[in-house]
Parts: sequence; structure tokens; C-alpha cells
Amino acid sequence: MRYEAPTTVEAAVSLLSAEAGLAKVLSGGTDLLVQMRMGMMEPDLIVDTKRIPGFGDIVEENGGYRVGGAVPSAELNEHAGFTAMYPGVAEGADLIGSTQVQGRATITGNLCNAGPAADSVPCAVAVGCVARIAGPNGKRDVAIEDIPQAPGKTSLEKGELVESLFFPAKPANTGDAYLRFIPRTEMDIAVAGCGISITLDDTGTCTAAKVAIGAVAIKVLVVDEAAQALIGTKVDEAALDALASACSAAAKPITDKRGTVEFRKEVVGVLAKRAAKIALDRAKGA
Amino acid sequence: MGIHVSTKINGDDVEFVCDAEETLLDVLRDRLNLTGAKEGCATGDCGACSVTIDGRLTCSCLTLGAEVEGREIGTVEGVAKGNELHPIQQKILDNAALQCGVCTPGIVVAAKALLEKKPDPSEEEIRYWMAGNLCRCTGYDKIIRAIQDAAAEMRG
Amino acid sequence: MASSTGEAPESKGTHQYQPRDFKVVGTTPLRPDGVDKVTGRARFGADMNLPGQLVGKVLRSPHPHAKLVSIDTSEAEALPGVKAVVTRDDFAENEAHHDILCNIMARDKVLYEGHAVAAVAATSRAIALKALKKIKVVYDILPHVTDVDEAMKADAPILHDDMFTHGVDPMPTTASNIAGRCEFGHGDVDAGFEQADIIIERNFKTAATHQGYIEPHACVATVTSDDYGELWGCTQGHFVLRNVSASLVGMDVSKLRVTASEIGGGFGGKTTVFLEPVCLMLAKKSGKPVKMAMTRDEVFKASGPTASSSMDVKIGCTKDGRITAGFAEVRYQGGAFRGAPADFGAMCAFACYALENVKAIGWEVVTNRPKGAAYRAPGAPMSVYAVESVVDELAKAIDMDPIDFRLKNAARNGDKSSYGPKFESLGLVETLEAAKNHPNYQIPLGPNQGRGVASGFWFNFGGETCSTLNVNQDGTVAISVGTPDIGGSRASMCQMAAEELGIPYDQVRAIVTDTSSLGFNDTTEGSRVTFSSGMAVIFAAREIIGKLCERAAMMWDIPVEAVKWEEGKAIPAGANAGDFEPLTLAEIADAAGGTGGPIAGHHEYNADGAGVSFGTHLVDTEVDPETGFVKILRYTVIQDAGKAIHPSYVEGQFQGGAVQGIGWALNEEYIYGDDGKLQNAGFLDYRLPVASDLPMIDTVIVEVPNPGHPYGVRGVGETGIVPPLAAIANSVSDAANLRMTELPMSPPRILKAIHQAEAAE
Amino acid sequence: MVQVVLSGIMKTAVDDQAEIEIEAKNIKQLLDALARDYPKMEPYVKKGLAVSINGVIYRDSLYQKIPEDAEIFVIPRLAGG
Repeated sequence: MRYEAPTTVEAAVSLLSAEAGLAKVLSGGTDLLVQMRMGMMEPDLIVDTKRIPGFGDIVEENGGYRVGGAVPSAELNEHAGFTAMYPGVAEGADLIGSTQVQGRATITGNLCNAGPAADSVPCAVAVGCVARIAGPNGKRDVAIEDIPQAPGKTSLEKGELVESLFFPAKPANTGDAYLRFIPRTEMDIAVAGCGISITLDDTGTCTAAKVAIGAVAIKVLVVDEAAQALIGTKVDEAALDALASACSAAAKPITDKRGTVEFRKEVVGVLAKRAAKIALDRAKGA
Repeated sequence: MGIHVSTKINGDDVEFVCDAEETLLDVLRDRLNLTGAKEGCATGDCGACSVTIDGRLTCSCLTLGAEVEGREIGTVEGVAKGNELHPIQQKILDNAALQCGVCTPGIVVAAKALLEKKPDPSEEEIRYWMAGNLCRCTGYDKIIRAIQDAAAEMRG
Repeated sequence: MASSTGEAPESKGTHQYQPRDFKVVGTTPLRPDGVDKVTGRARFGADMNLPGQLVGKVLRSPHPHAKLVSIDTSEAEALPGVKAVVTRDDFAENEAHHDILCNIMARDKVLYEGHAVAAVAATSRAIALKALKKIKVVYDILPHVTDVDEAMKADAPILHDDMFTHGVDPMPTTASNIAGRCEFGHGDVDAGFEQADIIIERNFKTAATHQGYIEPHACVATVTSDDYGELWGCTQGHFVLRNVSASLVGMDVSKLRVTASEIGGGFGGKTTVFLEPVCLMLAKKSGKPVKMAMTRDEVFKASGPTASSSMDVKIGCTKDGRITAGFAEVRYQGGAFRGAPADFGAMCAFACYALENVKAIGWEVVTNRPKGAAYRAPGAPMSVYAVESVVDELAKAIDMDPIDFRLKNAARNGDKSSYGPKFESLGLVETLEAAKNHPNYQIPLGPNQGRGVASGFWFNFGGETCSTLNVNQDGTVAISVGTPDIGGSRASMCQMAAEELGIPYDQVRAIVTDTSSLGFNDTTEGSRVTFSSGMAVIFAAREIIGKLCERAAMMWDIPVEAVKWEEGKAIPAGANAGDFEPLTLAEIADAAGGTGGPIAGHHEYNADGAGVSFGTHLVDTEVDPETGFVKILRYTVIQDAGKAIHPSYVEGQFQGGAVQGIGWALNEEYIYGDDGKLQNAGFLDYRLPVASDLPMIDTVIVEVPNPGHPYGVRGVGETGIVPPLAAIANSVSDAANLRMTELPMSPPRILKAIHQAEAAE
Repeated sequence: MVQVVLSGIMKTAVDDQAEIEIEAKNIKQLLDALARDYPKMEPYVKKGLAVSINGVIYRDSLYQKIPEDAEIFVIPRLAGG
């Protein structure tokens, strides 16, 4: 296995493109190194992105934030501007593993590892995050929900890597939140998760919403029916019940060592309801 | 085939050669004889291998040796200043906050990083910060008290 | 920390309890190994390296049950850098340790996923792993069984065709997975149930759990060409390890020296051998030192977890709360070989109660899982969980406070125990009274919150022990013990020696010696070390005192009978009182060269007279009715320690045991797929409790002296894990207004139970 | 003669008797006599047993004296974690 730490994104792309064997991008490495250690993956080339200028930066852009592909979640959570704008996204990132893991793990890696239970992804999806992908054919921007395809599988082409994630400016009266369920209080993979963004008008009526659920399908799901359940309402109990039902109905989970189908379907609805209440409070500026 | 790496460990310049697959933990333990960091799981779930890289707490088992070129590493061996124990080390002893002691190096490194970031953490903040450091002997009670005591002493 | 002291009953044991005013015992000095452990200098199993050492790795079966048709190692042996490969062919049959032999290296069959089939020593880890892939193993796959109830069925796949159930008369003539049946009790349970006003009968299940020590098994071994071996590694019992390993490898015991490294937790899991004989064999074959360490998934798949269980309990009581009869039938699977602790489970089930009619039956079963090892009070937590759950339900049914119910039926001095012998001295009632009076028992509960109580018991034992104390020329004292220190026992040894000799704690230093420096010592297990090694230290110190008095008598030229030892000094007594200035230990030690040479004390014995230890736990929980999540709000451990030598480490044992129990009750479990493979062989999905899961764990040390120990010490390590399973189940059942009968009470199980209870209403 | 109660797995080895009488002055004599008089007991004796004399459990002390009127239980050899 070779280890390379290029200092330009072009060099990274050409290394990834030229490798005939298995090439993997290393930013935080908290999934990759475990997979290698357990013998689940034997890459021929590892491309470390942390030496590429910009990959470790969080910068303001058009009223929103561009987060470099190698920014660890601990750093994201220390960024006062970002956490004030998108507390739900930051909280999701803050749930990835331990304090130690957060010192390395990146949202980009969480996304590109394509695990259905990735904690930082549902809320990032809900707030409309867009990934900038660099590749042999230049750069392209893609809504992040289109990147994971199935466990371990992404829509990235050979030679491509995610350079940064763009979180657009937050509309007025908008709040976000993410909740997940785990059997302990920390250190577990989500059994179910829900990220949600709610926008209100001046009268407190929901005008826009986006709901994404995790760990209940082969990838993070955007649930339009759930958003529709909120839009046009004051996000009252009836709307929240409809939201919960829509999420439970949309979930297509499996039974495994972490939870059962019935449990996941039910709890994802509970989480959606609870997350919506938090997002609502945030939208109201409470 | 080896990768040559120049780095700083506990303030001292260190050079080593490692294979691409080797983790920082492998390098510390097997090449540099710094065996304070332990391999409890090799998957980032136990925290016994905790170190700091450029001041940030992380698991050395989740870092490649090759990645630390030019970085500054802090390990448990560098926490005491000579024979003078760091308050967290002393308070762990005073509180009997260890039984077997295998998780203790990771606890020391993680708690020190917490107190540098947050001088007056609540019990809940301590518990969540330390959630990645498994201890099977103590039930954590005395560890949490030791960190609270160390925090109080360091605040003066 | 509150404390209560009970009356010391008359001693019947070998060693008399003598009340005294302690000076060092009961204080909390810093442990001698402390600084090394907080600075990273302490050397654990994997921290030792020898010049030119190789790396050893084990090839493990991917199948839960298969015939081992052939193993071809030729390609692996040909790989550059590979220095030795071992398989079953390298180990001779061994009648005395047959099961251990079959477990460390599979013979005719592999019996569980992870069963060792070969091992390699190579110049690097990478080459060793590559070599494992080049070993060709032909398996003839057999049907498997991992569930205890399934394994007992007549048509279950049979693991051992020579296993005929012990304890059934006549012994069956067809092989089965039932290794044995046992029965304990007295009286007539049928007649007892006749007298009951209310009878509750339930079935329970508990999952297998792992000791979960943070340090994986590790060792480094070297064997010279003239067959002298040395082994360094983490173990709870290096003398037992030496004897077993020497036997399996075919060495004289005297030629193998084993040094116990610092040990990163054991809880029973490091009382046997796994890697060590293999490591020695690789070292012998390669002619080089070999180091081996398990990965975490190997620890889960191939070391020894505890038993899973399936249990039926039936208890009857009168309206006023007197238990008239108790019956339990427990079925434990302990993995692929004999040894599931069903006997201890049956013995402990009703140990808290003085019953006229009691019967407990235990079934010991084998399945295609790793060979179980001891885990803290082996066998007791499960059966006590079942019994204490039904007890709780009975108390509720007759509307009686659960502590009052227990007090009404509690075993007291002179009562016949449920496993036979009369109790000589026990502190159960004291723990129950302390629980009832504890402020945590009075705190009002909120919605979805519940309170649980449970008591538990462990026998404790002593065992073969010896210890040597050497007086140094400067008057300090070196203690050699043969029992590895896992929880701070070296500090306790120093305290007891200092107490006897009358010198300060910091002038005594204890080490755990290697196997060549002391006679045989039993393993650190069964809560025996502070009791047994401690007593050896006390008696060795007393021997030293005798010698010190002799030397002083010589220096003063008076009869030794006229010298007494007080507060660290020899004092002329009787007719000579006041004639000479007292001589300190340091002064006598300094003069020792001229008065007969070095001064040492030694004691060797079978430590009998261990005192039973009872505990009562209180726990408040809150259950999220929408997700089934359980939060532990507060937790209180009350246990009889006899006499706490180092109260902080006693509290630590209470707290650690309780939290292991919390893990067992709520989330920890071995999860098997239909394929017979373990699905959660890592800390991520095995789910030990983490710091944020827990509140502070309050403790109360009760001290009812053990009449069989000069200071009254009882072992404290194991009892702490016995009550939590039931205490938490009772608390959760109270919070959610239902009855949980399966462990772990993971959120999906609780939520399902909540829905079932709703549907039933 | 001492009265001995065998519990657990061993009860069937003494033909399900609640109590048996054995001539023994110490633990070794007791165990030897058990193995001699009740051949089915031999494997248990070989594997190792513990003996309770008046409530004190002895795991290894073979020559521990047994008083005439002692209450004797033979139980499995204790182990622990």
C-alpha cells in the first residue's frame, strides 16, 4: 500500500485517477482505518487530503459556510458562526463517536463512507447542503443526498473526491435539529435518526420544511410526505403526529444487532416529532 | 518502502520510518517504545490509545504514522514534568480512581485535554467528554471525582 | 461513606478474629504501583519486548461447528519471514487438561467460530497475517447450536459424542449436550407451596456477557535449546498458568518461569490459558522469542465469556410475607466444553433466604460458543436475578415494602443455607437495614421513574497461598506475594504488614513475584487475595516480630520471653522493663548482620475460613415510554466487607461490580446470527457502559467481621455483580409498570413489553 | 461415624440418600471413603470437592480434622472470578 499526501486538489485527483488498484481518500480516517485493521478493505493507495490548502478551512460564502473536506467535526463545533447558524448540523457532527473520534472524523468522510446511520448527514441534507466534487473532468456541485447510494457505495466516479461542503445561507425564521436513538448515551451507531429544517412565516406558519431520516434504509432518506405534513401548519400536535406517521411509513429498515424493523419504524417517528419541536423553537428564535 | 517521518513527541524532535499501513499507535509502541498508549480495541472505541495531535485529542489507533509528519504529538509519557505529576495524575492517585490501570493513560491524556479546553466542566460535561474512554473496573465514579478535583486545583 | 458495625460472632475457623484498634488498616494510602500507572510506565501484557522477538498470530475457524479434515501449512511455512507454524499435531494428548488442550488448538473438530486451528510466528505482523491466509484448512461443516434450550433438545446437533449427562441416575447411554445436572435444597417444596397464599412462577432468560477487560490477552515467551522457558504476560494466576502451560507444551514445571505483568482487568476471564501454551510452542519450534496479543475481536470470539441462561422460578409466600417454598431450575450454556457454572447458580439462587422448603436444580449445557470462563461470582448473577425478580413481585402482590419482605425472610446467623451448610456469620440483615435507612430510599420518584431493590450473595474462598516478607537493612520491608494485583491489593498487603509490624505504610513495599520466587499460589479469583494473601502477610509479619524480639533479646542479653513488640519497637518487659532503651525495627535491622544475618518471615498455608459476603443494591431508573430507553438516576451499593483494609478500593470494587451489572442488565449481550457466528465482536456493538451512561455510584461499607480472619476481612470483589441485574429489572419494571423477564433489557425489548402491556389492558 | 450430606450433582451417586454415615476423622478419610463406598463418587472426588465442617468451607485442607458431632456437607469445589 502507498500513502500519498498531495498538496493540491489536482494532484489528489490525478493520484486517484491513475491508481489501477483500490484507491481511498483519507481525511479523518475513522472509518477507513478501522476497515483496514479488520481486514475488510485492503487499499493499494491512500490519498491524505489534509495537506491540501483549503481542505481544513471553514469560510463564509454568500452568507453561508463552505466547510473543507478535511475539517474534523470537533473544529466545526468550535466554530461560533457555523454552530449559531446550523446548530442541528453541528449537533449531528458532534455525535460521531467519541471526543477522540471527533478530533479526526469529518462530515465529508461521514457522507462518503455511505453508512446509512451517518449522524452528520440527515441534518446536513435537511438544510440543503451541497457537495463540491473535484474530479478528472473538473468540478461539479451535487446535493449531498445524491452521494450515498447504498452501504459503502457512493455516486462518486473514479478519481473524484469531495473537496468541500457548502451550507447555504439560512433563510429567516428557520430552525434545524437532529436527534438519533442509541441504546447508550454515547459511542453507538444510530439505530434511527432524523434531521429536520423548518421555516416559518411571521405568523408562525410553516412555509418550508425538509426532513431526512437515517439508519432506517440503505441510505439517508428525504421524506417529502413528512415535510408536507408540516408545511401550512403551525407545527401543532396534529401536524407532528402526521410527521411522525410519515417518517415511520417511509422507513424501510432491517432487523439487525442494533434494532428491529418495528422498533426502528416506531422510534424514527418519535425522533422526528421531538426534533421538529426543537427545530420549531429554533425557528422562533427561542 | 518505508516512509520517513519527522515529528515532535512530547516536545522532542523524533524521526522514524514506518510502513504505510502502520498506525501511530503501532509506531509509538513498537518503534519508539512509548508503550503508555495501549491497544484496547484498535477501532477507536476504547480510548486507551489517546494522544493529542497538534493539541487535539484523538485515538492514535485511528491515525496513520505517516500522517504525523511535521505535527506535534502529546502522549501520556509527556504529561508529568519530570518527577512532578500533573494535577490530574495526582488526583487520580488521591481518589483511588484506578484499579487495574490499563485505561489510566488514556484517561490522563483525555482529562488533561478537557481541562485545557474547559477549566470548570460540569459533571455531565466530564462524563460526555470521557465517554470514549472505557473503564471496566471503577464504574467511573472515582475517575469523575478525580477530574473534578484536578479542575478545582488547576483553577486555583 | 456511612458505616455500620455488627457484632462479631464466636469464631469457628482456623484463624481467630481479634478485635483491635487499627492504625494503618482502614486508611486510604496511595498505592505503590500508582505513579507508574498514571505516567504510562507500568508494563502490561503487551508492553514487554524481547530482543529478536517474532510476532505470533492465530488462525481461527470461521465455522461454528465442523470436522477438521486436514490442515496444510506448507505454503505458509515457505513464506519468507515465517519461522514456525504450529497446529494440533504439535501438542500431545493431555488427559489432565484435555478440554483446555482442545480449546487452545482444535483437534478433531472446531466447536465455535474463532476456535484456534493453527498459529504462525513470523518476523512481522504483516507477514504473520499473510501466512495465516496461506494455511489451507479443509472443514467438513456440521450443524450447530448456540441457544441453551435448543441445545438440550433430543434432536440438537451433538458437540461431543462422549458426553453423557452426569448427575442423572442411571447415567444416559446416549450422548447429549447436557454435561450435568445438579440439585440443592432441603425440605419439601410441594408441601411448602401448599401452605402458600400466593405463588408466582416465571421464566427468565439472560444473554451471555463478556468480562470486558480493556487489556486483550498478551504474552511474550522464549524457550532455549536446552528447554528452559520464560513467559511474561497478563494473567490472574501465573502459577496455574505455568503448571498448565508446562504440561501442554511438555516441559518440566521447574524449567518454566512465568512473570505476571501488570494486568489490565480480568474479572475471571484471565484465570485460564488461551495464547500462552501456543506462544511457548511457537517459541520452542522457532528458537526465538515470540510475542502474541489478541485483537479485540479475538477476545470476544475466542476467550471466555460467561454463560447464557434460561430459568424457571416458582416461589410461594403467605399473606404476611413468609416464603413457604422456593423452586428454581436453571439451564446454563457455557460454550463448547464442560464448565457452565450451573452448580453455583443453583447454590446461590436462594442463598439470601432462610427457607424451610427450597429446591434448586442446575443444568450444565454445551453449545457452539467459545468455552466460558469465570466472570465475577460465576453463575450467581443470573439465578439471583430470576429469584429476586419473583421476590419483588411477591412483595408487590401482598403490598409489602420489598426490603421488609426480604428482612422477614433473610438468612441470619445459624440458619441453614439454601445450598446446605449453616451460615456461621453473615451481614445480610445489616445491608438490608442500611438500605432501608439510606436517604436514597426516601427520595420521591417522578413520572416514568421506578425504584428497585435486590440482594445477592457470594461464597468467597481462600485457597493455596504463600508470602514472604524480607526486612531490609534500613528497616524497610519488602513483601513478595504470588497473587497478581488487579485492583490495588499490593496497597492492602503493605497496610496489613505495616499494621502488624508497627511501622509506617510507606516503609513497606509489595511486589508480585515470578513463579520461581515463591511456592505455588492459587489464582487471583474468588475474592480471595486480600483475605488469603493478606492473612499470609499478617502471619509472616508475626514471624518476623518473633525474630525481631529474639535479636533484641540477644542484643540485650535477656531471655526472649522478656521482650515484647509494641508500636514498631522491641521493648524489654517483665523483670527487665525499663532496663534498656527500646529498639526500633530499623535499629534491629541495621544490626542484623551481627545478630544472625538477614531477617525474613514466610507463611504458607491453605487459607480456609473465608467469610460469605452479602450485598443489597438500590437503584432508581427512568424509562422513556416512547423509546424504551433506560436512564439510571441513582444507584446505591451496600455490602458487607467484614473489615475494609483500604476503604477506597473496597468502594471501587462495589462500584465496578455494580456497573458491570448495569451493563449486563441493560445492553451487553453476545448476539448470534442464524449462521452461528458472533455478530458484535467489538466494543462498538457489545456496548459496555460508558461514563455518560451513569450517575455517581453511592456506597455503604457494612463491616460484620469474618470470624475466620484476624482482622475480620471478607472478600468483596464478586458480590457486587450479583444484585444489579435484579435490582435494575425491578426498577425498570416498577417504572414501566410491567415485568421484564429477559436480559438485556435493551430498548427494543422494553418498548415491545410496553406495547404488550398496553394491549393487555 | 459422621453424618454427611451430599448435594447437587453428587446426590445421585449415593443412591439419592439424604444423608450418609461415614467413618472419617479428617477430610481426606472422608473423601477416600466416599470414593471407596460409592464408586459413582470417584469422578467427583477426582475433580475436586469442597467440604463444609460446621459452616466453614474447606477447599483444599485434606487433613482438617472432623469432630464427631460435626455437620458435614460435601459441595462442588468453589471457583470464582
